[in-house]
Amino acid sequence: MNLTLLILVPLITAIALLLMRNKQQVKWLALTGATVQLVLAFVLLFTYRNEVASGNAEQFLFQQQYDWFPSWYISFHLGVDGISVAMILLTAFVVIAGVLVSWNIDRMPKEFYFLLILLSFGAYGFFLSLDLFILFFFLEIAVIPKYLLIGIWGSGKKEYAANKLALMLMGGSALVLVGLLGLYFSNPERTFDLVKLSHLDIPVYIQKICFPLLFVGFGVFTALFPFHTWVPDGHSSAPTAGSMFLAGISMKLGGYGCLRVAAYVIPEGAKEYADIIIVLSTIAILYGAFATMMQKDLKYMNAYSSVSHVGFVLFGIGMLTKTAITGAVIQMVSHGLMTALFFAVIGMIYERTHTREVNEMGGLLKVMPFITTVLFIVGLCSLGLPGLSGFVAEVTVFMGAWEHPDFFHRFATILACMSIVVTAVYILRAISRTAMGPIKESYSNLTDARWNEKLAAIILIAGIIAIGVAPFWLNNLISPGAEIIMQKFSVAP
Amino acid sequence: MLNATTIALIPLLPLAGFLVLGLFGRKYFKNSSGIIATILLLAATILAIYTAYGYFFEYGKVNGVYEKFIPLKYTWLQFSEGVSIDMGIMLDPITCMMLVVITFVSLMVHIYSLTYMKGEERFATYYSFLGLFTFSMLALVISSNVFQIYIFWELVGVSSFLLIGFYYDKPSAVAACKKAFIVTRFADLGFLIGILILSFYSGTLDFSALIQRLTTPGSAELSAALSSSFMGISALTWAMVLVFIGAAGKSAMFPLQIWLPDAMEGPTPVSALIHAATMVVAGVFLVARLFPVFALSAPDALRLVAYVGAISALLAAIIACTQTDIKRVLAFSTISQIGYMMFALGVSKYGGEGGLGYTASMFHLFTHAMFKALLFLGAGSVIHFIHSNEMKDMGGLRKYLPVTHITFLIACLAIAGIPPFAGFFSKEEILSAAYQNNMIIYWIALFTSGLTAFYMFRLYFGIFWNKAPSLKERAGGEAHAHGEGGFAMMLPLILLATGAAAAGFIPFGNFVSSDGKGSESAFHLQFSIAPVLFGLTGIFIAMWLYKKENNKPDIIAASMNGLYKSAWNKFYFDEMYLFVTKKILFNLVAKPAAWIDKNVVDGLVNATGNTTMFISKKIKGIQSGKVQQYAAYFLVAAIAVAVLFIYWWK
Amino acid sequence: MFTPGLYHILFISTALFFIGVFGFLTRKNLITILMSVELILNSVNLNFIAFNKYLWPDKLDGLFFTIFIIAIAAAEAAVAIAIIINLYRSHHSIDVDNAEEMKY
Amino acid sequence: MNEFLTLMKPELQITIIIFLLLFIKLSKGIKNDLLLLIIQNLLLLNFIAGFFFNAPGNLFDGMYQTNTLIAFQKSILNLGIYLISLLFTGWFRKTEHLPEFFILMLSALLGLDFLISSGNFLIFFLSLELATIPIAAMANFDLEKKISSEAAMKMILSSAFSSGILLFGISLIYGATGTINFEALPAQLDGSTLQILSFVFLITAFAFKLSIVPFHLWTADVYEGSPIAATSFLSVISKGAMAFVFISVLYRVFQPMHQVWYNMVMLLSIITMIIGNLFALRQQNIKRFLAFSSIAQVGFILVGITANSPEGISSVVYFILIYTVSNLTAFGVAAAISSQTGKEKIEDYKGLYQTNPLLSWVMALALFSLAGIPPTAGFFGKLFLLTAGASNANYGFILIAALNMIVSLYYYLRVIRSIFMDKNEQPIEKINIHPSTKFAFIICSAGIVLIGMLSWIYDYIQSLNP
Repeated sequence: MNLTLLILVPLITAIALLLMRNKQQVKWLALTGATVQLVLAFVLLFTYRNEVASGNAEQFLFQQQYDWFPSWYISFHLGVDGISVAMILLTAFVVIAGVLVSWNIDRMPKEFYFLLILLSFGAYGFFLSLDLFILFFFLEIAVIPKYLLIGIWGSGKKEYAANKLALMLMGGSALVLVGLLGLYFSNPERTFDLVKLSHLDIPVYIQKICFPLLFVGFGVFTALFPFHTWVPDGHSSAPTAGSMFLAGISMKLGGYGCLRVAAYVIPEGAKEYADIIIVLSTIAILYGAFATMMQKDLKYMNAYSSVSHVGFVLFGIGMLTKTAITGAVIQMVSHGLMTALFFAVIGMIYERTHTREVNEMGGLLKVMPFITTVLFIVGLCSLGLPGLSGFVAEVTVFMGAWEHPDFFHRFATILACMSIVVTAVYILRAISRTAMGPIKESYSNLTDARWNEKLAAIILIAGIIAIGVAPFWLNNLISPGAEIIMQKFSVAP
Repeated sequence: MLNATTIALIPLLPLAGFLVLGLFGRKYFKNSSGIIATILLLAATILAIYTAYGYFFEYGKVNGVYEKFIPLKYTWLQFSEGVSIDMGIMLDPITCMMLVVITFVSLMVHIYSLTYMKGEERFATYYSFLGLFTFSMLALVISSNVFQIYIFWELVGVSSFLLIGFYYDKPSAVAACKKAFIVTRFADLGFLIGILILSFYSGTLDFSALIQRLTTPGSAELSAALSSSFMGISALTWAMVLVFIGAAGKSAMFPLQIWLPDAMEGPTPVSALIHAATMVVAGVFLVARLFPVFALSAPDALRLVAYVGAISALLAAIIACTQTDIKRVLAFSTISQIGYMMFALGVSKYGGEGGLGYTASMFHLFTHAMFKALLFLGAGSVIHFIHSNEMKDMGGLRKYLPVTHITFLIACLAIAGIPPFAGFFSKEEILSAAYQNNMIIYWIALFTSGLTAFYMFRLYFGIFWNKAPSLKERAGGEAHAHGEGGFAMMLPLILLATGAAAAGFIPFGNFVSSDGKGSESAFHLQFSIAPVLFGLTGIFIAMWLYKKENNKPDIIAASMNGLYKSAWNKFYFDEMYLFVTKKILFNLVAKPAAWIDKNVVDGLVNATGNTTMFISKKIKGIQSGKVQQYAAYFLVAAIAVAVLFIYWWK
Repeated sequence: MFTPGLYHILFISTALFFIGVFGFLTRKNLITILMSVELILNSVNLNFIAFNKYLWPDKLDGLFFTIFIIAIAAAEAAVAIAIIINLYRSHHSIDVDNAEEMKY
Repeated sequence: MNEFLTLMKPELQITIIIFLLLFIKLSKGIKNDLLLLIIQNLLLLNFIAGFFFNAPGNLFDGMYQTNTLIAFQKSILNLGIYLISLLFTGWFRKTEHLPEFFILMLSALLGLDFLISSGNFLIFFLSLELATIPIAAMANFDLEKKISSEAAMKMILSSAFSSGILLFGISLIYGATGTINFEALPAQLDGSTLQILSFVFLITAFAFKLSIVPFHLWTADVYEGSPIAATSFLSVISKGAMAFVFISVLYRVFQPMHQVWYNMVMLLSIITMIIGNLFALRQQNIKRFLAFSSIAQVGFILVGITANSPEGISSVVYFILIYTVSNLTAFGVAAAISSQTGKEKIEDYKGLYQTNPLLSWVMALALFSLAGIPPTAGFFGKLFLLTAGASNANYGFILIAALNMIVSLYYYLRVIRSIFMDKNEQPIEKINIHPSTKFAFIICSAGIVLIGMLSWIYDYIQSLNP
């Protein structure tokens, strides 16, 4: 499998979009690009599985390396392990759903799709890169499209939100940059190469400096408490597809970075700060959940609940056990699909009712059975119903966290577990206030989902259910990668 | 030999029903969905009976002991070495019994609903939800893995949620389904943590391995689980208590009983299936499933089970005496009866004579499923006829609903423990188990059985006797044209009544016992006198008070003002919970969290930006536009840098 | 006869430099300011000459530098005066305080 | 003689063009359009010729030095001048004294070229003045505008004052070491008090030309008042050349005192970034805004300069190349708009995207490049500056620099926001862009995208390092 293809397809799509004149064809082009990418992602999945099944025990498969800035020892180095494959699949799913959901966008469709595809380009590159420099390059590529998406097509306090998002994310990436430079100059080979770096002994004091920089830097992307405040404003102001991409893809960049760069390359640093990570993420999980309870705007609700859910990702990483890390990755995939779907549904509802206030809705089940059914499914996924992906992820994280026998980890885990109750409270509140109850007079002639919305929802639900019903394939995909990461932590927990 | 496919088909058939009806029901099977679901379930029932028969009479017994039989185990999610969630099938006596009960009651409800739910807009959805529930419940009982049980535990919870909220445009139904889900979810938190502890110490999630490891005296796992303790209580006891919390939540035990009465907002057949016969006894099933661990390694936890069960039985019975909504009376009666099952388990020992409680509990579960489903379906007929749940709207209905009347009476007699109906046998066993082990619980149970008879017959007389029916003003003439609802509604009543009348004669002890060896249930005539007397007393008091319309009940109620009022208000549990959730969690945790987020955390971010802008404004004076000032700054800066580097910063 | 040493001359040149600076910073008339600049440059010239004569008499770097500074100063003054004239045309004044429209 | 011709080729080319322009000026009656075409082509030839027959060597006893890197630096300046001649076509066509403007500008360029090649404080001073005085005259070229003459006055007075201090510093160095030759100087440096004092005075001259805070105060006013072509020359060409000279003076001449200047440059860099950014936050006029933003950019250049390594040199040269195309593009767009509509305020740009999508994209590209957003070249430029600077393992400094990038992002995004997001009832009308400007935009945009992506450009610069 030629990994460059995965980067080239969105790039070519984006450029073609820019050159396109006919506004009607733009969306078809974007859809084609997204579909090709989805197909490629599946091809990647299957070839990867075949390769692994045929006994290829290398950590990163399908590696490709081209010289790029050789005087800085930078190379365009691509490669995938199971974790990256999972993330790429997630991205492909979210992208195609995002394109479908924004089918009827009327303001500057060309630019809109261009930015969407550009964002996905950044995400694909990020997940594929094995060189920290190009990883950083792709990370930053993915920021500005978000700014523009929110600023141009957003609603509400969009400019404030867009600014906040862009600045906080750039702040995060600034920290990442400094951390990367620290790594770069402290290794004798002067390399940004992830594979090489992971085999080098980086001095412990450097690790202790670089880890917080990198972790917090990536953590900002993943809504690490207390750097999460871009999340509510950003998500709620973004256009539907923007929110989907933001929560579904962009937040995962951070999680992946925390895992792949911070934890993997800097094990000593990770050990040093693991407890702090756990404390912060536990706070995020509970605090996010409680803050969600108070929200009245559906998008704000989902944004805060994302803070809570993504807390599990960092929580899993902080636990530093194979199971917990596997769980963290599953949670990334699961949350990506789920939250994208959630935002899609909210978008669909908003488009029809022109409000996102839960208190102003009610009884929508009567007029839009499809949309509300999707809302039910995604809500249930969010509260961790077995059979849907959220459960698998949370349970894996809990099981992994529980492998630590000491009181601190136990206590944190129990606190984190408590969030499932709080989650149930706010999810049910949201569902019951929107979908159930007596319907308002003014809503009684609203229409149900159109084909594109249905297709988008079905694609994402397929992903959610595929993980929820048969988690073993995802688990088998991810856990070898998690295992290799854990080998760096020589002392077993 | 029993093969895995056959057994797997039992839950999978309802699942197929759920998928087909859920996806395409609205469009393609609008009217035929009921029939499709019923046929699928009929097939499942036949398979279940076949399986149970095969297990009990042909293959199950190995050397005189009913062994656990695991025809299927598939690794679903591997966590670490040895610890994985498996999807599997495990047959043992209680599983087989549950399979039969669930499929049978579910079939009855399916048939009953054909008429009862006719004309509903979401008829197909209703059946698909029923399918989902039946699937989850069946899969729950055949679970071979403690996490598998948790998974389906949650799924039955959600199907219950969906079905309670079936009338989604009724605010009370919406509130009830939320409440049911959240309360059980809270309990499930305990279950989950319990599982985590169990898995950590036993190193497995598999039931048979887990039970084996944690009950073998001296095994490494057991001693580790016993030796590590928290707050003076061993980890294993904690785990079992937490698991029991989960069970108590699902089974609406004290103090988590608050959701069940409200759950009666769902369609009545659903109440019969989920909130009387099957789902609510899942808690009992769970305790029974882990009974060896409870009994052998965590006796303290088991004692808790006993007391919680007894308290629930008593409290619910008292409350039931005051309620006027017939479904709520039945709901409290359910809680009370499940309390019986719980404390029966709680007083039981593992194996031999002492294991009577276990057998009794399962027996009562079995008989209770019959008569309680019957009661609910009967109540459903009444409600279907009279379009009201309130006792005050009823009375004298025996002439209009003869079949319902008779079957309802049978069920009442059964639940009151009057021989020879089914309830008598099971209750008698429970009482004798309690008598052997714990006198306090025995007296509570005895008193409760009298109360049970009283409130059941209060209900019976209130519905079918008492004042003359006032139908005209109720709903107009045409509403009663459908009478009792025809064959589809009557058939389940009759079948269940048969079960309620006759199920007691099954030699249950032979099949179900704590250690699988089987035991002869000894029948002591003298022992039965007390419970039957209590039951009869209750019946007569009810007859005296309620057979004819009079004001005696009001007088008595008035004379017991405080007790009556607090019982009528369900001992203010709802209010307490509301206080804790609304006032404490909502106002003291959630609100501050949201406030802090908006003002402190976000405030800091904004403050950073604002400070920058502020400084930027403040320093604009440097750029004064005066070229001479520029030169002055230039010179001062040059000298300052020079001084700095000459004297301080070398 | 008192022969001035290096330090005397340096003292004078430094004094001249700061006089020039002071004039530059305080005078309001642009022409005067320009003259102050000339003072600064001349103090530098003095410096160069003095260093050349007293410290490094065998090299002529200082002397040549001085000559070039004088030349450049003339050029600078020419352009500056042209600009001042232009400023006078537009502002009708050669007061430096009148030309501070752009600030902040 | 032959050596003279090859080594001094860049300066000779420029001199020839200056003379040609003088002759053209004498023969009246040539229209601006034609004249501009001639100039543009001459400058193009000049740029292309800069790549041939370059050899390292010395002239005049080392007073004039050159090597391939210096030749390349001069080529960057030539490219900048060529782009200026294309980008501001709109303004050039209208101006009355076109040849004079170019004569002045090319004289300044000549000065800068000599400056880069200088091997002696004498020629350094001479070329510095040659590079400064014409700019003051250029600043006054909008004769009808009051602020133009104000800007010129501020420029000439400030620069005179600055050169006074520079000369004072040079005289002290001469007094302390007895030499003004760059080759001979390092051996005499011992870090004595007098030397540090004179060094600081010397630095102020660079700081003045590079607009390093707190010696930057003239910058914004002069940028705002000057015609935009002069502004862009000041902010791009002059600044770039000064950075080249600064780095070579620091690295070659003051290498023995590198501990001192490292700290000094670091301090100045931090102040420059912070103050530049803080001022840029509030600016309304696009030229003034770009002035402050370019001050902040200089702060980043200083980060690269602190590296004190070959990477430092090549990353600075690389950055200047990128900065040249990016900043010129931004000025070009601003000029295109202001020459047609006279609007120079950022808020006037609201809704620009509705009427001028291509121009908006070009502007966005330039601003993103200045802000250091990938995939534009600015990202690579800034990153390499920081990487080079980080080689001293002074991560606190790098962190400050990286955080300053966020502030700078904020104000660049402000312009982006005006262009793309804000609604405007009366947006700027459709701008007619002259074909040659269009051509320049294409070159610049391609440069912004490709200079970063094509890694061989950086490697080429790296290979030029002597």
